[in-house]
Amino acid sequence: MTLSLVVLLPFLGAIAAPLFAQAGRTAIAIASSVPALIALAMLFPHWATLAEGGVLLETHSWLPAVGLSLSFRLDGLSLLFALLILIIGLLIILYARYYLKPYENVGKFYALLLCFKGAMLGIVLSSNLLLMLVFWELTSVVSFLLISFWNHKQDARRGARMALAVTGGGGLALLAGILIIGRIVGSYELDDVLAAADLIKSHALYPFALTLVLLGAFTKSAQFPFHFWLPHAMQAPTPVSAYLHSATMVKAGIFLMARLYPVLAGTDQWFYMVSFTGMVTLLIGAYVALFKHDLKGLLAHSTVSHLGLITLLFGMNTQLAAVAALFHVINHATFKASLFMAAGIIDHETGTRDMRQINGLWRFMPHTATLAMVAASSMAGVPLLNGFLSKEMFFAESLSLNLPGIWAYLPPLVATLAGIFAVAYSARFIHDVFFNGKPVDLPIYPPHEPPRYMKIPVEILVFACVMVGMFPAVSIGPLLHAAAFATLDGQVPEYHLAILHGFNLPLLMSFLAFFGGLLMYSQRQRFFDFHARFREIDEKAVFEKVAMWLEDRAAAFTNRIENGSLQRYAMLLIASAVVVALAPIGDMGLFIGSHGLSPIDWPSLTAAVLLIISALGTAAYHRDRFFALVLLSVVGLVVALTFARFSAPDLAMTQLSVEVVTIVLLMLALYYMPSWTPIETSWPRRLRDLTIALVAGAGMTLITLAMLTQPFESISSFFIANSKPGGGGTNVVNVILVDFRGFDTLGEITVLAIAALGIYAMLKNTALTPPPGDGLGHPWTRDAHPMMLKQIARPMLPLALMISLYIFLRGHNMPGGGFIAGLITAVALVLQYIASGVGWTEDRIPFRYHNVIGLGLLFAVIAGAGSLAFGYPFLTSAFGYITWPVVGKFEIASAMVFDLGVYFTVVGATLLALVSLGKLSPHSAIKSSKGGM
Amino acid sequence: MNHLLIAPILIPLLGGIIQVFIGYAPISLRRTLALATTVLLLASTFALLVLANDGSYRVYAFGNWAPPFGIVLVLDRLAALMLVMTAILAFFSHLYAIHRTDESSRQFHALFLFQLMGLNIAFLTGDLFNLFVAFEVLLIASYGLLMQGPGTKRTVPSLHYVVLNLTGSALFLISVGMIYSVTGTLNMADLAAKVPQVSAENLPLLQAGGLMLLVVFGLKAAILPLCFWLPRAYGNATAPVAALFAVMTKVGFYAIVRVFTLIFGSGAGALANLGLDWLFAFALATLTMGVIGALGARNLRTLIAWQVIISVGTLLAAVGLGTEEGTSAALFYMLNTTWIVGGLFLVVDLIAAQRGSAVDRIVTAPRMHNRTLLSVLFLIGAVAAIGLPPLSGFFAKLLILQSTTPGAEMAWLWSVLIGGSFFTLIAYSRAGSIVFWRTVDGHVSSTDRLSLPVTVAAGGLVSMAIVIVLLAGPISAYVDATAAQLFNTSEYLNVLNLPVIAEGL
Amino acid sequence: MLARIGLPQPFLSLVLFIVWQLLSDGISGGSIVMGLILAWVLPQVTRGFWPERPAIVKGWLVPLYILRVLLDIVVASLSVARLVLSTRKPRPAFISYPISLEHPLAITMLASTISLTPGTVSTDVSDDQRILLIHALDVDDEQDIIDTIRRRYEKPLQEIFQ
Amino acid sequence: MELAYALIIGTLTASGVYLILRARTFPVVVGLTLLSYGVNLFLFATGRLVTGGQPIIGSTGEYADPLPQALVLTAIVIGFAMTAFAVVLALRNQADNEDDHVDGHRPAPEPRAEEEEGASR
Amino acid sequence: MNPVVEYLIAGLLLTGGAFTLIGAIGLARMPDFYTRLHAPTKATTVGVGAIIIASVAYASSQGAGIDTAEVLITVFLFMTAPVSANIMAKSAMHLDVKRMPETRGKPWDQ
Amino acid sequence: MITTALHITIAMVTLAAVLNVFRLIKGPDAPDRVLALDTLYVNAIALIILLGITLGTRLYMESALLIAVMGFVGTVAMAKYLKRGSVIE
Repeated sequence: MTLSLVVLLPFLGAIAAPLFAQAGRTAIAIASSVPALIALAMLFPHWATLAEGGVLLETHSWLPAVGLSLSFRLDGLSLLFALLILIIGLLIILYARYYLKPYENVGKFYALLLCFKGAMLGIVLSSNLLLMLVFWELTSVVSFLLISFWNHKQDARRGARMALAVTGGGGLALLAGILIIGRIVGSYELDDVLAAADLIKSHALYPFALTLVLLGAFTKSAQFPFHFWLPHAMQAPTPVSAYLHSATMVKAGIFLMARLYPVLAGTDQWFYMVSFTGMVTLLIGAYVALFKHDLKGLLAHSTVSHLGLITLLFGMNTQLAAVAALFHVINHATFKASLFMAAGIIDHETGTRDMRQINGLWRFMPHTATLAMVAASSMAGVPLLNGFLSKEMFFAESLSLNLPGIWAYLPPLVATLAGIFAVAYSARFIHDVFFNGKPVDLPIYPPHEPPRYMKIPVEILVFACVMVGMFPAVSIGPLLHAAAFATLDGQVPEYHLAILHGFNLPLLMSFLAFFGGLLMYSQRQRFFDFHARFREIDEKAVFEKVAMWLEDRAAAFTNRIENGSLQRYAMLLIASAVVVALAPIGDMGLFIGSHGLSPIDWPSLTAAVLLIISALGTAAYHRDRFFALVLLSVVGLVVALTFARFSAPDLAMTQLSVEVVTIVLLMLALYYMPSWTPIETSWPRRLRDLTIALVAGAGMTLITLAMLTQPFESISSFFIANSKPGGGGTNVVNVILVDFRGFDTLGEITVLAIAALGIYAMLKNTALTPPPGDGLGHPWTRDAHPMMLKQIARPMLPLALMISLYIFLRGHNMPGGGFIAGLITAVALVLQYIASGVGWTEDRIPFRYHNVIGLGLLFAVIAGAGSLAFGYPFLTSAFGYITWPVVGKFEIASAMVFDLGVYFTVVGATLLALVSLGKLSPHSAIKSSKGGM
Repeated sequence: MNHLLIAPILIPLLGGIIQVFIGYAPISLRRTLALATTVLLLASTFALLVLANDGSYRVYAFGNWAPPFGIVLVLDRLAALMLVMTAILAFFSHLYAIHRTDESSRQFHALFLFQLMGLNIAFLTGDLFNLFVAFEVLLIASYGLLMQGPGTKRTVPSLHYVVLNLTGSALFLISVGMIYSVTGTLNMADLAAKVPQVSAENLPLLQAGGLMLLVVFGLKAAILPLCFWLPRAYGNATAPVAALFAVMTKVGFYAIVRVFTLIFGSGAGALANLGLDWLFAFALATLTMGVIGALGARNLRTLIAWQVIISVGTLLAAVGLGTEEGTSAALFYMLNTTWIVGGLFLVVDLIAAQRGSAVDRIVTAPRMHNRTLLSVLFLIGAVAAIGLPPLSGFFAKLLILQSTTPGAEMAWLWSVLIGGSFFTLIAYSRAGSIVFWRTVDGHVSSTDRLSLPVTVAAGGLVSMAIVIVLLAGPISAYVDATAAQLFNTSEYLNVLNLPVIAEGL
Repeated sequence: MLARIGLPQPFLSLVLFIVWQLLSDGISGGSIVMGLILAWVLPQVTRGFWPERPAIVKGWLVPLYILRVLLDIVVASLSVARLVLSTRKPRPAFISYPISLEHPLAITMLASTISLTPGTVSTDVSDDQRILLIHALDVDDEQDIIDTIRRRYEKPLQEIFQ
Repeated sequence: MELAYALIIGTLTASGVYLILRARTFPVVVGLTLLSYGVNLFLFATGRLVTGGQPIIGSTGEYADPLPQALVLTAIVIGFAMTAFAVVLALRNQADNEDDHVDGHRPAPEPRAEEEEGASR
Repeated sequence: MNPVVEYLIAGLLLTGGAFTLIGAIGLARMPDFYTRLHAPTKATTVGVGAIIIASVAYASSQGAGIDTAEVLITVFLFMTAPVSANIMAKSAMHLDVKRMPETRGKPWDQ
Repeated sequence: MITTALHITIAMVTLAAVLNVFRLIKGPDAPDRVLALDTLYVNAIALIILLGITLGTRLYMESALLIAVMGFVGTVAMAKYLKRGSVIE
């Protein structure tokens, strides 16, 4: 439980902390310290085990499918980092208490800080690589929020975004790397991975895994060429920068390299990639740091440089170098955290961080100055301080690299050079800030010492620097050993922690660096002039520009492709269908199956020709819309005849009625539209469309031909056999519709109902001005309701109702049914609307069409649900024959009720749709109150 | 025969019918009844999930006609999963709609419920033609829903949507016709049994039919050359509708999974794994297009709309691997993306309401009232959508990445998926930081504060990202079992032999 | 009286009854019962749609009239056929026919008759329902046509409708 | 016979497709209708062409396949509902954009988003 | 079958067909809209009526009893044809379609 | 003999339909097209009836009836559109 609790505690704290925000900064700071204190207390008892190379493991299963488990591991390495995270975290909390202004969102700050701490602890304590990745990306996200804490500042937002893009993106690469490792090993558990080190290194995918993992590590640890995000993360409040740059965030990448050191290191690839990256980073960071006028900028670049140093050490592939690296991790954390805090104090007290303004602070804040100077000396590698020790080891290691020929001189050269720069910028930090004359235009003048407790964290850290520097073996020796033991898988080399190892080459290098650095600083103006010749690149702006460019290109590309043109989308759809079907159809060719062609009679041929002519005519004359409509009617009519010709009376009837209603509908719409379609597409476009159309048509022809001439067996014989005995009707089509596949019909009438409702809703608030006359310039006639039509419409209604009843009743046994009957009723009523107008007709219709639709659906459902009461499934039909005197024998079937539902739905939906359209007309002033809708 | 199977269809149908009748009743009554229907539906789908989790197939034969003659509903794990996913999404969307969207038209609730009915039929049906009918039900309702809301901006996108889908319906019918003309049956299980036995001369017809079916489903799912209708349609729909529509593309996805594992799956003889290669390639292209679109999005709604396309690409790429693991991963991802995208649509709507004339455009605007809450919701949604840990999107992507085997496919999938995540990360971070942080002084005059239902709705959906993580174990076990069930098609064929005819009481 | 027992339009009811018998497969007990029911129900249901109910007084004249019209229709068709098939050019004319009928249904019947009978189509009725515009296909003398119409059709209709 | 029938379907499809690709709503709707006629005929033909085989029990000796007929019936009705909706939507388009172009008015290029941050430089 | 009935049916059919054809010829041949209007209104209606009666006669001659429903179609046609003609003529007058120059009298302004 | 008469009749009606379509396409005015369509509807009734006689079935009777009703409404709607614009108002 211990380990998971250690990780969990900060998150719990993050939830709890904001609750104390009201109680003031002190309260919340205390509340925020609690998790870390508890965690430290919980880790302490395990020290003894760990010091001897023991490992504490804890595993909970989580997602075995992906190999992700909640497993944690505490060994020397993770302990080292955990302690850094916890202790420096505590100091940061205390420091932030004084740093933040009372009006700032303290609750959010501490919550995020604790989240971040938790995520970092998660990284170092995870024993499952995927779990580690989870925390890894979490730090990216939380750091994004922390860096942009002052989100009203543009630089903060940009810095945060850049950090997120780089570290988050690196995390994605790391994800891929880890997945490859997991695939090689078959597990993501650290123990398994460590055990499979040789397997991994010899695997074909090793270079990929290595590159991807290193991408993750380098982005996080701000290695060249990904280092640029780090200085801009300075936009965060100083406690955040101090934390991110010393003990956490950037150290995550280092930790990763240490953690996977036994697995990945030791190969040439590792050596070249890691050491050269480290080397370049070391130099660049050190070089740039010297020229930064911003206090935090200097520190940030020095961080980059030191991270490069650590990376270089890891890259050296020697065990001793790894130890040195770990040692430097500790040292860097302590002096860098204290330096950042000092810088924060200076910023806090003077209102600026520009070293051209801040001068001679020694007089105003000697205490802070002392602390900062000690820490800076440590950074420079001055003896008796911890920085000196690890740097010495670094120099020693740089000499021991076995590079061929002249290359052997490179590492020591680089190391020394970097040392010189380090001394130079450290000297600048000390001299510029605390001496070098008087302050220039300070926003806050005179500056004075910060609150007492704000200095305590700095004091503690500086004390640590000194202690480690003077008594390394006692103070840090065991911890370092434990960490090295864990990192190197138990193969800790002989090393000796002492203030001095005698007068040797490394010491000489140190001296060289020290005096070279001082010299460089004294001659700084020359370097500044030299540096000023190069235009300084603002990485943020570049990044922003690249991002913007990307977005613009993306937007332009999107707009080009997704241009809002239906013609293009439709073309793509149809072309896709044609293309996918083309290959099989092409294989088939003009295929005539075993049934062959049957002879054709002249009337059918004539009808076919008429249909083809009308269809082509519709397309050819589509510009004259009314003409196209008339031709469309012909097509519909001949299609209906075709159905009749080939034994489908039901279809013929349905097609006919639907066709007429459709035409009426189209004409209702056409009233408000131009009666003529202009030519808008260029002829190549039309040619293209024509080609697509012809290919589609040809394809359909071939398919149909092949299909029709092939023998065929279907399940239909069942329907024919069971229609009468099982469904109680002799019209098999109708029985299929209301019984065998009644559910389809239920869906179908639902569609109809929804369409009508949707049409009604859509037209509810539509205002359309009809044209004053037709397209030829004739004004509309004033005679809306011709007398003869009116007179003939009157008797038509009862007659049509009778016919529709007739067709309805016969439907189960003869062609007909609820749908056709419904359409006849609807059309008869539509005739009333046409003949006498909306107002007149609505006055005579005592119900709302909505309710008719609802009633229809309800009937259908009730008819279907009736069978449930008898334990039969939905839509099971029942029928029986009743004999009444006089009337004779007749059939009663539950399917009739269902069909009645169809009838009502059709009536309601058709009328609702048509009448909604008709009501758009300004002439249809509705006087009716009860009527219609 | 378990009558519970028709509950997800009958409940919204009856609820919808009631809404048709009470269109003029007080709005509170309509809201209460409508929401009650959705809640009831939710409950019933959970019951079905429990039922389906034993791994057997349950068949409901309409009209007491045995398959392949009658229409059957088939409940398996996949169907139950889709039902529950939809019901949860629908519940929150509906809750959100109660806030104000439903005032725009008296038909809103009816359309909404009918839409659910269509979706549920599509997920449950075991009949190819009935699938067509289900598609039409859900499409026509979606047309109606899409047009809800004031203003004229959604007319043209809706028109495009409608015309394309009508064309798609025609293609669907042609495909069904081709398949029927060769096999002589419509029942999916029967089709699966007959497809391998189709004679060589009939094969081209069947193949063309199958591939055209893929195009149809691809249109619904919004695969690359057929996806362009989506951003504008979704981007202009009212929020709860857009949120509900997050499931619309999943219908296409579902249909592809169902039809192309069962009927044209590995057991389909000469047509085994029909179209799978195409699917994978086009899915990756879709994903790329989605990322590009998201990167270039100028407003949040469009951004989320492209996110829909990204998820489609991701889903189908995983399915296109043609493996059990891939499908399982896709299902997991589907849960995540459906809810999250739905939630994001809602959140974005809340954001837009508080930014005055800037609405959801990614520009400087006055500070929002409820900035903290909204930004947290957006953050959660974005993190889950990008696929960053610790939220559900990460695990989903992890599963997908893991489901590949080394080779060209893996290289493609990994690089596109991971690269896509990176660029969406950029898009979201930029959008979020501008919308929330780059503010000008002064408040928007509107006092559009958050009401409880909308907050719960948006928050609820977005926080599914966390729920999924907490339940990751059970969920992944379930989707694994689902994929296993899917790939064991011979089991499904047993549907034909199950005793489904009731004897009555 | 008939209206009181639910037969607002007895003539319509009669027609409906007959039509139902025509539709049914032969006359049976069932068809008669159903026909009666429909003849009773439908006129009531659709009552509102026929507000200006005609007062048919001499209903027995209707079959006679129909017979005459049928006969004329055959003749009309023959004459049209001749004209269509001949090469002679027709001599068309628009003729205004002053109506003396009052009831719109009567006018409609007249107009319909005219359209179905030799060489004439009624193209319009004036707004005040006083003048009927007729298009005649092949005219020697307009007055002759007007007289024929008045004698053969309008008079009987006047008797039927009063 | 089959050839004529196949040509009918091909022609309907081709005409429908051509019209669907037009730039105005009205031809598009007409095209959809034509296409649906073609599709209905096609679906109908999946049961093969039978003369005098009405699927009414007792009316004839050999019956045509009733199932495609039922399917086509459903398809016709659904097609009708869809067409109706499309027509009305076209009308809405006309109302909202005072134009029946399928894309409303020619879409103007979307306003470029403000340059984040860079604008200040 | 009774040869008389047979002749009758054949005669009716042929008459019907002839009239239908004549109507169509008239429609195709006549010089202007108004004259074209005459042909279908009368000839075609009569032609179809004859065919329907033939059908009724044929069906009853097959011994299925008198099938009367078709008669309804004829009635329907006779009821509606004049009204169709009327309203089409009105629309033609409204559009002021071209007339034969020989036409006496003038259509009304709509 | 009836069969022969039937064939001749069918041929005549078919020819009539061809002529109708000819007029429909030729126009020249919209009313001509409507008139041709109306006539075509009536022709279709004849064809359906003849089909029924040929097949010896009465099952197409309703179809013919339906054409009569629907054709009328369609014609009326078209004619009304031509002169009035709004079919239902």
